[in-house]
Order: sequence, then structure tokens, then C-alpha cells
Amino acid sequence: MIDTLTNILQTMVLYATPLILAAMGGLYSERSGVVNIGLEGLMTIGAFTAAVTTLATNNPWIGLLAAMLAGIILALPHAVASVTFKADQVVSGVAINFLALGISVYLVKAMYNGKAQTPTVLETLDRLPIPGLSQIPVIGPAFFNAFPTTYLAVFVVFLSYFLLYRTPFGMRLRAVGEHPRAAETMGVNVFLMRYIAVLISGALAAIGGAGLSIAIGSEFNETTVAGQGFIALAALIFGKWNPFGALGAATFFGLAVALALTGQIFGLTNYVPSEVLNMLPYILTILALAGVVGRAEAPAAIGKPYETGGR
Amino acid sequence: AGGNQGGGENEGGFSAGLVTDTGGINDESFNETAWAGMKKAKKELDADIKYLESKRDDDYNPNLTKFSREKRNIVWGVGFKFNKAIPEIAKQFPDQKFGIVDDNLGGKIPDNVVSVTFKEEEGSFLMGVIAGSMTKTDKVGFIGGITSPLIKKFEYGFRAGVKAANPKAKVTVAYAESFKDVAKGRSLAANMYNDGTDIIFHAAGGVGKGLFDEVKTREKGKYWAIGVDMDQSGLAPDHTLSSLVKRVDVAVFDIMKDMKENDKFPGGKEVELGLKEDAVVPAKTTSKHVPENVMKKVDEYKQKIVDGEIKVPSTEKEFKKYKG
Amino acid sequence: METMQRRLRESPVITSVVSVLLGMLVGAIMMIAAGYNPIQAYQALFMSAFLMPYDIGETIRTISPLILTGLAVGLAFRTGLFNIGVEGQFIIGQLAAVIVALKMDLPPVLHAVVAVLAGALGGALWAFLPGLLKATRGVHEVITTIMMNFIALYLANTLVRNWLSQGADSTETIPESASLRWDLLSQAFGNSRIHFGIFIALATALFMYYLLWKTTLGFELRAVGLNPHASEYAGMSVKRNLIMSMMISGLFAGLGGASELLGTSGYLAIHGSHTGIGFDGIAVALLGANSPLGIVFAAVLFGVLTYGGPVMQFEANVPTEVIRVVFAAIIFFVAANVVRWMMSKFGNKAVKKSD
Amino acid sequence: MNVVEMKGITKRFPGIVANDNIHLTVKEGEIHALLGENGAGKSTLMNVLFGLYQPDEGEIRIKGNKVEITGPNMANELGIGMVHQHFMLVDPFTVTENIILGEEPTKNGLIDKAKAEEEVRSISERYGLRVDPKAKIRDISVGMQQRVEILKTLYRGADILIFDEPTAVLSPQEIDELIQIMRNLVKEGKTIIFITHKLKEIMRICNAVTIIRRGKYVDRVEVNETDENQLASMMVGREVSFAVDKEEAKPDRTVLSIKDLHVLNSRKMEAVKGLDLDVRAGEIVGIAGVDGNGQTELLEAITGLRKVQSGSIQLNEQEISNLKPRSVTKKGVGHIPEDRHRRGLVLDFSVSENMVLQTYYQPPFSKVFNMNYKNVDQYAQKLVQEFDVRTPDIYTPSRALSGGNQQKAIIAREVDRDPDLLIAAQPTRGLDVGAIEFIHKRLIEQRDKGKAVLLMSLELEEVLKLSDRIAVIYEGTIVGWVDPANTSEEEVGLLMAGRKPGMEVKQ
Ligand SMILES: Nc1ncnc2c1ncn2[C@@H]1O[C@H](COP(=O)(O)OP(=O)(O)OP(=O)(O)O)[C@@H](O)[C@H]1O
Ligand SMILES: Nc1ncnc2c1ncn2[C@@H]1O[C@H](COP(=O)(O)OP(=O)(O)OP(=O)(O)O)[C@@H](O)[C@H]1O
Ligand SMILES: [Mg+2]
Ligand SMILES: [Mg+2]
Repeated sequence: MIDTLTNILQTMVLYATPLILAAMGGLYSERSGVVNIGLEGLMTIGAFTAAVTTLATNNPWIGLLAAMLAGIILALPHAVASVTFKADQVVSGVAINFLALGISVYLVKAMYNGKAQTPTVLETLDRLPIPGLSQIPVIGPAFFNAFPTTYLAVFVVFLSYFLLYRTPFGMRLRAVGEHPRAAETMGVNVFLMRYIAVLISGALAAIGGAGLSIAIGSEFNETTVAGQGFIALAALIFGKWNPFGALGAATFFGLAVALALTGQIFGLTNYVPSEVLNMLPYILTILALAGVVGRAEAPAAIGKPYETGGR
Repeated sequence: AGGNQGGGENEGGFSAGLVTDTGGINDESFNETAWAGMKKAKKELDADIKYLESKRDDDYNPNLTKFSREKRNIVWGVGFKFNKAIPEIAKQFPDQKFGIVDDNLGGKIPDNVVSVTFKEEEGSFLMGVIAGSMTKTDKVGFIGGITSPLIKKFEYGFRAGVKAANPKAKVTVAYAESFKDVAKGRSLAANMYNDGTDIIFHAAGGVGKGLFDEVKTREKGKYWAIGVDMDQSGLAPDHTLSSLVKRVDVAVFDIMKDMKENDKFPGGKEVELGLKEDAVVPAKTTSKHVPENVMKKVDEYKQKIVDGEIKVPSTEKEFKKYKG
Repeated sequence: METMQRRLRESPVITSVVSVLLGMLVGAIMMIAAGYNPIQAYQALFMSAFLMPYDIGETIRTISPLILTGLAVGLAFRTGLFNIGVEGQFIIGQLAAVIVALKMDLPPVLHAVVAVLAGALGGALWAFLPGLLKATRGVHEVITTIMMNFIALYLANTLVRNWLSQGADSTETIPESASLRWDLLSQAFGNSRIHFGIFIALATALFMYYLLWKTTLGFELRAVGLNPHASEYAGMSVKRNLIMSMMISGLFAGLGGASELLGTSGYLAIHGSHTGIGFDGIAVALLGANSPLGIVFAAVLFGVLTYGGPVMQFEANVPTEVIRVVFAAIIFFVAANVVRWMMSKFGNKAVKKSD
Repeated sequence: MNVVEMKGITKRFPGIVANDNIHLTVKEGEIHALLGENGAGKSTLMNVLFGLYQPDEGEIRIKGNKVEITGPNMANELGIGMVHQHFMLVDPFTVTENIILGEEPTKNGLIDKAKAEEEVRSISERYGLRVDPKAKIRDISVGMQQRVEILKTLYRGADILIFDEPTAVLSPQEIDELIQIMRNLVKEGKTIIFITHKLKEIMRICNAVTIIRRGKYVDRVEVNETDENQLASMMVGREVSFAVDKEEAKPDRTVLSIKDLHVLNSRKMEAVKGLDLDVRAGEIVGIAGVDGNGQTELLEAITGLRKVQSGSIQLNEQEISNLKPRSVTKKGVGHIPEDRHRRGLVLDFSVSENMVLQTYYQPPFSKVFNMNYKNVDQYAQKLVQEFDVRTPDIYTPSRALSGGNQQKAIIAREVDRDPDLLIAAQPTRGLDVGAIEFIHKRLIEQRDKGKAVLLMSLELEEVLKLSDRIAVIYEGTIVGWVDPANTSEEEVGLLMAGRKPGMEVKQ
């Protein structure tokens, strides 16, 4: 029983980690008023870059850094299109998704002799037990023998909370997402804030993706991310655009996946088709939304391009 | 870059085309091994070879059509997913010869089609023997990709092998319902290992990568993985007991060789390959971690299967009847 | 001169054409960078779609479901909803159609009609829940539809394996009576799998135009999409229209799934991941500016690129993925209205020079 | 000394010259009015001064120095602060957060909340601007929001303050309070530029006026050398009559009768508490009250937009409470909503489509389920002409119309449906005198045709001028009825503040 609980928690953490990071990325962008449906693409480019760089350098930390950089670079067109050119942000985000998948698989094929996946990354960011804490029964193995990206994700959540709610930078960023004109009259540079926010979102989502290719998994292919960017977006909304809310939502989703997977190990499949078990996380999410969470209040200016001197 | 070998038509020579399923040409699985067979044909038969990748199931028809228009000596469709497209195109191009891997078209094979199938259960049985003999916890695991008759062959063959070698051992079975979700593979593996399982066999394509990712991080000599399709020991050299290698390359090559050299084409037939044909065998690297006595046992069982002494079950029904 | 310049700047056709060319330029740069020959590649890409009647037929077949999923996304957008769930509704459309095709015994034509209608209904019902939750509980449709996509996938898989087949990977092929293929048409296009789906798609585009701009329901749907508060004030039921809009959107998607199944594949297979046609629909709708005509054109472009992609890889060795990059670039250029920006830069310079 | 000198300012927008060679001179320590019709270019000129827009031509001198104001930051540095016509407040933020935004006091890189609140408190005490530093903007009254806006400028040490139409949204008491605040500010050495449409206010507190008309400079006059009539005619370019000509009302049967009504607001608190009200055919009943006393909820309850908890609402002796908006409309209620952008119009619909927003499904606009746009357009054309809606054509999106014309379009739509009861909520908010005149005439015309008119306005003057009877609302109930002919702004104002006339008023 205890083992099962450990199993469930460990799987939960594993699944939640990339979602948390990507959702934090989305948080910055959307809090500043820029919809980011491109999280999926940003994760993809992160996963790709991390794998390729780690293969080249044999150092996953460099891979992680490179992924961050790639995320920032790919987020740039989204920022340019939606902030400077005032394009529809959803459209631009969808383009990011196409672009990321296209570029990364194209480059994988060009680099690895037509192969659709990278070779296996041998040096990965393995589970990192925290001495002492990891010995605690049940929660120790789940929370304190986690991947470095997990610790990073939790750190980013706390950091984001402080940054967004305690610092001038965060206050300005949120103001820009609620009422850009008001922020501008107070001397806040709306464009700059939005650029920074979108680029941060690229960096964080890319780290989330990197975790999939150099921590949890050890290669990159077309399906490495497979919709997790969208789930992260859902977690962000589910969590009401709040760092801890998003953390909770991503963890909830991880828990639902864990229940389904562990259920299989228990032989639940003798009674329920495995497909139905696999549906569980999604059904639970909908039930939670319908039953408990309900209406979420988006940042007021989300999705609206801002024009200096416009009305 | 890329990988289309050879140029245009070579008059009087031999030409072949290969259409992959959605896994792509370098899937580290049957598409890739099939292509290896083609490359061998290029080298040894001087064949002109080309491949087309399919992005979606909808692409099978146009891709097969493209090669048929070029009047290649044979067009291969690799994977059971071609079981609807091959008969349809074969009907449209009655003079064209086709080959399908991993499906027998329900027995209704057109005259211009050869079907190549494997007795995966036989090879899996040997994997089961290895796992059953070597488990210290009497708990072994199986991770499947998407539930399907093909993957079930692996599962029941494996379970029968375990049962034969170690009736006490318990087999935990889980399906990821995906061939791609690495994280799921890893989580399932972690769950099983945490649960006391010490050896896991997979037939789950990319999902299986997660198994290797997980086993790698665990204590050497205690936790093991068994690969599938190709020799996967490279993914975790210290943790891989064995891999079940499916010699699609040999099958594909042999048929083409027969066509070119003997002008023989087993049209309308199912070529079923098993242990007897050495088509589903343990990887060469197996002996690295598997002790001699177990290797010996594997050989004994292999002989019994080849001799027909043991009939390996491939479905749930057959497995239930199987006594071990 | 000035009016002409302005007209050029504002014409959506010019914007689209220039954006397409620019997008292809981006693709060409990528190809050159990786050492491929872009001219050869593009030649193969576009030739392949029109090479033979067979290819034209197959291209049209590729286009048909894209039109329908594009219309589905576009209609929802028009009414203020973002239906990411087109993918799932498409799958349910396939599922419902294949159930009717396999489990019911009906005379030809009627069988096909009932199967198509079942698919449409299935898609509509699948979209009903997100609509309902949005209307009554304020749950964001983006989340629910994303979740519903996965549920649809697994639902279809489990039904195929446990009910529609005996544990196999796919269902039987549907009977002739339920097929949307028409031999004469197929033969006219070199035995390709072109089918009635294209007519369904075009008729649906017309229907969407008619619905939105010619009917009272369309008036309501648009009003609610643009300003729910004013619509409520004016006596429209915001909730009902929200649900309606989701359902009509789902209906289009379901039609897409049904006609794809009954016309193209003829069976439903177990899938490990989504088909992607629903997601492509998002891009198509956005590129087509959510207007029925625009969506049809965007689907044609996307269809040609999609069908030609593998040939490009085959002929010029260029990985097909470059197509996605090209398409992404096109979307960017259209969305950012780069053409107008270039025109204004260019225009200003011209004016300054003439000063 | 001239604190502000704007010379020959020209600002063009695509298709329009908003400011055409405008001059503005403001002396130190004065309250300077900027007067002009809607769309005259007042806000634009002030946005130029505040650095939000860059002028195409002209020069600006602040305290004698020629400057180029490149942005609000620069304006702040020059000591210019602006209270915008449409409040620039971040709703989910607190009062303090709004004030310090952009210039936050920090400790170790984090916002020093305690210090910020302390500072806000001290400035607010110094100038008599009562606010709750910890309250969220969305929870406070409009009056307090405005004080926050003023505090924002003072926090930044502004000594030139621009108030863009600050009184349009305030109750008489709040206006008095604001005027007191402005006097305090001048006493503290500040200079104020004050935009308003209300000539009385100009006469009351301003020293000088600059008048602009259609983007052009008209004149600068000292207040003590002019009067209301002269200002009005300078602004409009013709003589304007302020008096509303109306005959004695001939009230008939009761059209609307409300008994013991209870309604909750959006926060689920009781906003209307046992309210009784009746309106008869042929009369205008005005509801006077300070914003937030249940007016909005009352009107929404009548029109079916909000649920009634208990009590009855009868229209022509039929119960209409908790009917759907459409049924209420059909039973003969017309409604000019308070917030025209939110409720009144689908801004992205054409003028023509907006004209049939409630009636689109009825013949001749529709047949079965088809729309007949030919008839819709014909009808819209007719209304546009009849009601003098200034629009390029009926296909123009209503977003592009000026506020006054948007309002005219709504009135046209509501009046033409010939309802028994016409509810007009804030019908002239933010409009210029010309437009106000037009709308007032239309309302009286309805009354004279024997319709019942229920008028809700935060502008006491308007209520007094138009109504035949006035119901004063306070905390969700009618606290008194007054006869406009025999009352004064003071008396009504006291009732609105919840005090019975004759009671001692403590200062
Ligand atoms: N950003 C803008 N883009 C285009 N036109 C504008 C813009 N801002 C103002 N205008 C135009 O400039 C003119 C002046 O507008 P402005 O807001 O300055 O008027 P105003 O005098 O403040 O009117 P009101 O009394 O209604 O506040 C209007 O006709 C308006 O159409
Ligand atoms: N986005 C825009 N682009 C161009 N012109 C605009 C835009 N928005 C408004 N205008 C113009 O601004 C003018 C005034 O609009 P505005 O809404 O400020 O009117 P208003 O009379 O001030 O109404 P309100 O009472 O709402 O303040 C109109 O003439 C309109 O044409
Ligand atoms: Mg103004
Ligand atoms: Mg105005």
C-alpha cells in the first residue's frame, strides 16, 4: 500500500514537471496580455535543442541552457508578430507550433542522416536524491528523489510568485496585462514589458520541453512533446493564471495520470479496458473544472494588441 | 543527407520500393530493419531501391501508387497498417507485385501479393524463459504499446515462456496505449520496478525507450530490461539482458533474392517465419549478461519449439489452455 | 497613384499572395542552408499535386477534410469561441459514421446518407458538452475541448478494439452501400480516392456563409460572439447561442470525420495519437480569416503542400517538415500583415523621394 | 508667469485633424477651463501635453522652457499629471498599487508595501482626498476612483494637473467635494487645467477659459468677463437654448408599478431593498441618486437582465418580474442602457444591424429564419435620417461613430419601437450641449405622446429639468418623492445623501 502511494506520487511528479514549467512560461506571457497558444511549439524547440546540444557537448546542463536560448529565439517571432505587428495572438501562436515542429524535425533529419529521431542522449539529468530528505518514507522517494527539472520547476513557481506579486517588475507586468493604457500613462513601457514576458515564456516552456528529452526521456522526436504544451495551457487556465494555481492544476493532472498508470500495474485492466484508464486524467480534469473550479478570470487585456495613442 | 539510394530505372535489373508506415524509415524498428534488407539487396543484387515515408495512414495509397507507376519489381508495405491499402492497390495494379510485412490480410492474399509474418510469440517465449530463469523476486513485467493482436502475440508468448521456466513467477502486464509516449513507458517501468519487478520485457516501440531510461538509473545487476525488434542493448548496456530481434531484413531480402535469381514469387502466400527460420531470435549480445546455464535452457526450449514439441500460445485463448 | 497604392495595401488577395511567396522564400532559405536544392524541391512539390489525374484526385481528397475542419474552427471563432476540440469532434464523426456503416444494414445511398448524418450528429454532440460547460459553468472551452480530444481518441480506440472488431487494430472495411466513393468520379481521376466529401465540404462552406450572413440564427451567433452583453440586453439567449455555436462547429468537424472515413479510408483504425487534421484546421481557418471562401482557398493551399510534401522528399531529398515551416511563415506574414507594413515603408520612401 | 504655453499645436489622425493650430496659455496657480463640444479635440490636446501623442506641428513651453514631451515619463518629470477622461486604473489592483505603479518604493528589490501605504495615506490627508489604500479599485465608488487618479499625479509630485471631464461621472455632493479639492490644490501652489461640458462649473471655480471648436482655437477669455450664454455660443458657434420647453404633464393610467422589490447585485448583496415605484403614462419620472444606490440593479430587474428576489413589477397591470429580456421588450418596454458600449451596441456590427438588434427576427426584417437585409437597411436608413445620426453610411461599424451619434442611434432604435415604457439610463452621459438638447427633446416628445418615461441620471440638473416627478433613491429604496417645480438642488442633494430635509447637517 505504502509502495503504491510512493508509486503514485512519483509518477505524479514526473508528469507534472514539464507541465509546471511550461505553464509558468504561459503565465508570464498571458499575465502581460499576450495569449500564448505556442507553448507546445516552445516546448518542442526546447526538447530538440536540449537533445542535440547534450549530444554534442555531453553536458545536459549546457543542453538546458541552450534550450532556454532556443526558446527565447523562437518566442521572438511571436513577440514581434503579436506586439509590434499587432497580429492576432492566437494566429501567431499557432504559427509558432507549426514552425517549431517543422524546424526541429527538419533539422533532426538534416543532422542525423534522415533519421526522424535523435540518437539516444547518454548523459541525462538523472534523478537527484536530496540527502536525508529522500529517506523520508513515501514522500521522500517521490519529492526528494526527483529530476533536477522538478526542483527547478518548483523553484520557478516560488520565484515567479515573488517576481510577479512582490517586485516592481511583476506589478508592471501584470498592470500591462490588465490595463496597458493605464500602465503607459504611468510611464511603463508596454511594448518592452510584453517583449520581456513573451521571451521569458519561451525560456521557461523550452526548459519544460528540455526535461522531456534530457531528463525524463533521452531523445527527441516528433512526438516527444505530443500535446503537453496544450495541457500546460489548460493547467494555466485551470489554475486561474496564478503560479500556485497552475502548480496545483499541473500536479492534479499528474496525479490523474499516475492513478491511471498505477491502476494498470494493479491489474485494473482486468476489469476496465486500458483505454478507459488512459481517459481518466482528462475526464477527471473536466469534472474538476465543472464541479469545483468554474469561471476563471483572465487578465483583462489578454489577446488585445496594444497601440500607443490608440483608443 | 536523406537516404534514397541509387538512381533511375536500371533496365533489366532489379528495382524495389519500400513504403514505411507512420513510424518513418529510421524508426529503430521494423521499418528500419526492412530498409536494411533493401540495402542488402542493393549491395548483393545490384537492386535499385527507394523508399517513401508515410506521415498519415492516408498516405499509404498514394505512396504505393507512386511506386506501382514506376513499375518496380516489388513494392513493400511495411507494417500491419497496410492491410487495407495493399489489397486495394494490388487490385488496381494487377501486374505489379507487392509485399506486406506483419499481416496476412486475413488469409485472403491476392496473387500479386506476398505476406510476410513472424511468429513473435516464439521469440517472446525465449525472452520469457530468460526472464523467468533470472528473476530474483519472482516478479517480471511486460509493457505493451497499443493493445492489438500483434502485441498480444508478444505478451502471451512471453508469459508462456516465464511460466515454463518459473511457474512461481508473476507477470505484471501494462499497456501504454501509445507507441510514442516515452514518459508513460518510463513511469510504467518505474512503477513495476518499485513494485518489486526486476526484469521487464517490452513490445512498445518508442514507449520502450522509457523502460531503458528508467532501468539505466537503477542498481546494476539487479534491474534488467529486455528489448525488442533490434538489439537495443546500446540503450543501457549494463542493464539489458537481451533483445528479441525480428529479422525483417532477412525476410525481405530472401524474397527479393528468390525473385531476381530464381524468378520465383510466392504470390498469394503467407510466408510465416519463426524460430525455425531464425527469424525471431535473441540478440547476439544476450550472452553478455545471461549466464551459460540459462543460455543452455534457452537453446533447449528453442529446439523443442522448432521440433513442434511446444506449441507457443499467441492469444489469450491459447494461453489459457497452455499448461507450461 | 495613391488610391492604387492604398487599394494594393488593403486587398486581402495581394496580402495572401505576397505572404505565400515570402513563406516559400523562407522555406528556400532553410533548404539552401541545409544544402538542398529549393528549385528542384518546389518543382516536385507543386508538380506532384497536378502531375496526373490521380494526383489531382488525391490532392482534392486531401483538401476536403481540411475545408471542413477549417470551417469548424472558423465558425466557432466568428462567434467568439476557440474550438481546439475540432480534432476530437472529427474522431467522433469518424466513429459514429463507421458504427452506422458497419452495424446498420441499409440500401445504398441511404446508408451513406445516414452514416454521414450520424457523423455530423456525433461531432455536434461531442461539442455540446464544452458548450454547455462554458454556458452554465463558465468553464473555458479551450481546456474542455483539449481534454475532450484525448477522451475521443481513447474512446474510439476502445470501441474499435472491444466492439467494432474482435480485438483487432482496425474495423472491417465498410460495405459499399455506405461508401462515399463514386466509381465514375474515381476513374475520372485515375482511380484515386476522391469522393463526395469535397462536395460536402463545399456545400458546408456555402452553408456557413448562408447561416452567418443570411439567417436570423447567424445574426444572433455573430452578435453573441462580438458582444454577449449587448446580445443579452437585446433579448438573445447567450447560453443557447453559445451551445449552438459549439454544436454547429462540432457538426462541421463531425462531417469532416464522417466523410473522410466513408470516402477515404473506409475503416477506423486504432490510433496512438491524434490525426492532426483538426489542428491543421486551426491553421486553415486562421489563414482563411475565418471566412468561408478564405477557408476554402487556405485549405487548397495547405492540401497541395501536404500532398506534395512526401514527393518533395522523394524527388529532392528535402525532409517534408520544411512544408510546415513554409506554412508557419505564411501564417506569420498574413497575421502580422507584413505586406501592409512593407507597402507603407516603401510608400513613404516613394513619397519622400518625390518631395 | 505662464506655466504652460502651447503654440500652434496641430495633431492629425488618419482622415481627421483633431487639433488644428491650437494655442493654450495657462498661468501659474490658476484653474483654467478647456471648453469645446464632443470631439472638439480637448482630450487630444491634453494627451499631447501629457506626451501620449506627438504633435505634428507646434511648440510647447513649460515654465518658460521649450520642451519636447516624448512620453508620460517625460511629462511626469516636467511636473505634469493627468486625470484621464476614461479612468486609467487597474481594476484588480489596490488603491496603493495603482498609485505607485511605475514609481514603486522598494526594499531589497521587493516592493515596500508598508512605506507605500504610508505615503499614500500622508498625501491623501494633506490634500483631503479620502481613500482606503488597501481597497481594490473594483470595490470602490467612482468618486473614490477619481480621488485615486488625482493621488496618482500628486504622488509623482505633479504641479500642473490636467483634469479631463472629471465631473461627468460624479454626484452633486462628489462634485462639491472635488471642487473643494481643486481649491485646496491651487492653495498648495498647483495649477489646474479643467475640462468640462458644464458651464456652471466653469463659472464657479475657473479663472480663465480656452474655447476650441472642431479642432480649431476660438478664444481665451477671463471668466469674470464672460457668462454662460456667451461661452455656449462660442463653443457651438450658434445660440443655444438651455431651457427645456415643456408643457404641463397630463399623467394618465399607471404603466409601471413596482412593489416591495428586492434585487441582489453581482456580489450577491442586496442592492434593491423593498423598493416601491410607479410611473404613469404621459409623465417622466426621474430617479435621482448617488451612483451605486441600486439604480443599475433596479433598471436591470425591470428589463429582465437581473433576477428579482421578491416583490412585484407590473407593466400595464401584468406581472413582468423575472421574464426574459425579450418578453419584457415585447410587452412594450424600451431601454436606453446605461453603458452604451457594453450593452447598447454591438460595436463591430454596422449601424444598420444595430438598428434591429431586438427586432431582427420579426417581419419585415426576417421571414421564417432568413434575414431580409434589404428591409433592414431601408429601415436603418429611415432612422438615421429621422434621428440625425451622423454616420458616413449605414454600413459603417458603429464603433467608428462618436459617442453622441452612437447614443442617437440607440435612442432611435428604442423610441421607434414605440414602447409604452421608455427607460432612459444616463441618456446624455458625456455628450455635448447640442446632442443633449436633441435627446432631451426626444424624451419629452415621448412623454407628450402619452408614453411613460423612467429617467435615471446621475446629473441632478438633468433630472430636475426633465422630470415631472422625482424619486430619490438611497441604499436601494425610494427615500422620498419631490416635485421638481418646488424643490432645489440642495434639497434633492440632501435626500440623495440619505438625510431627511430639515435635519441638522453636521459639517
Ligand atoms: N486615436 C485616435 N485615432 C483617430 N482619431 C482620433 C483619435 N483620438 C481622437 N481622434 C479624433 O480626434 C477628434 C478629437 O477627439 P478628442 O477625444 O480630443 O475630443 P474631445 O474634445 O476630448 O471630445 P469629448 O468631449 O467627447 O471628450 C475626434 O473627432 C476623434 O475622432
Ligand atoms: N479606433 C478608432 N479609430 C479611429 N477613430 C476612432 C476610433 N475610436 C473612436 N474614434 C473616433 O473618435 C471619435 C470620438 O469617439 P469617442 O468614443 O471618444 O466619443 P465621445 O463622444 O468622446 O464618446 P464617449 O462619451 O464615449 O467618450 C469618434 O468620432 C470616432 O470616429
Ligand atoms: Mg475628451
Ligand atoms: Mg468623450
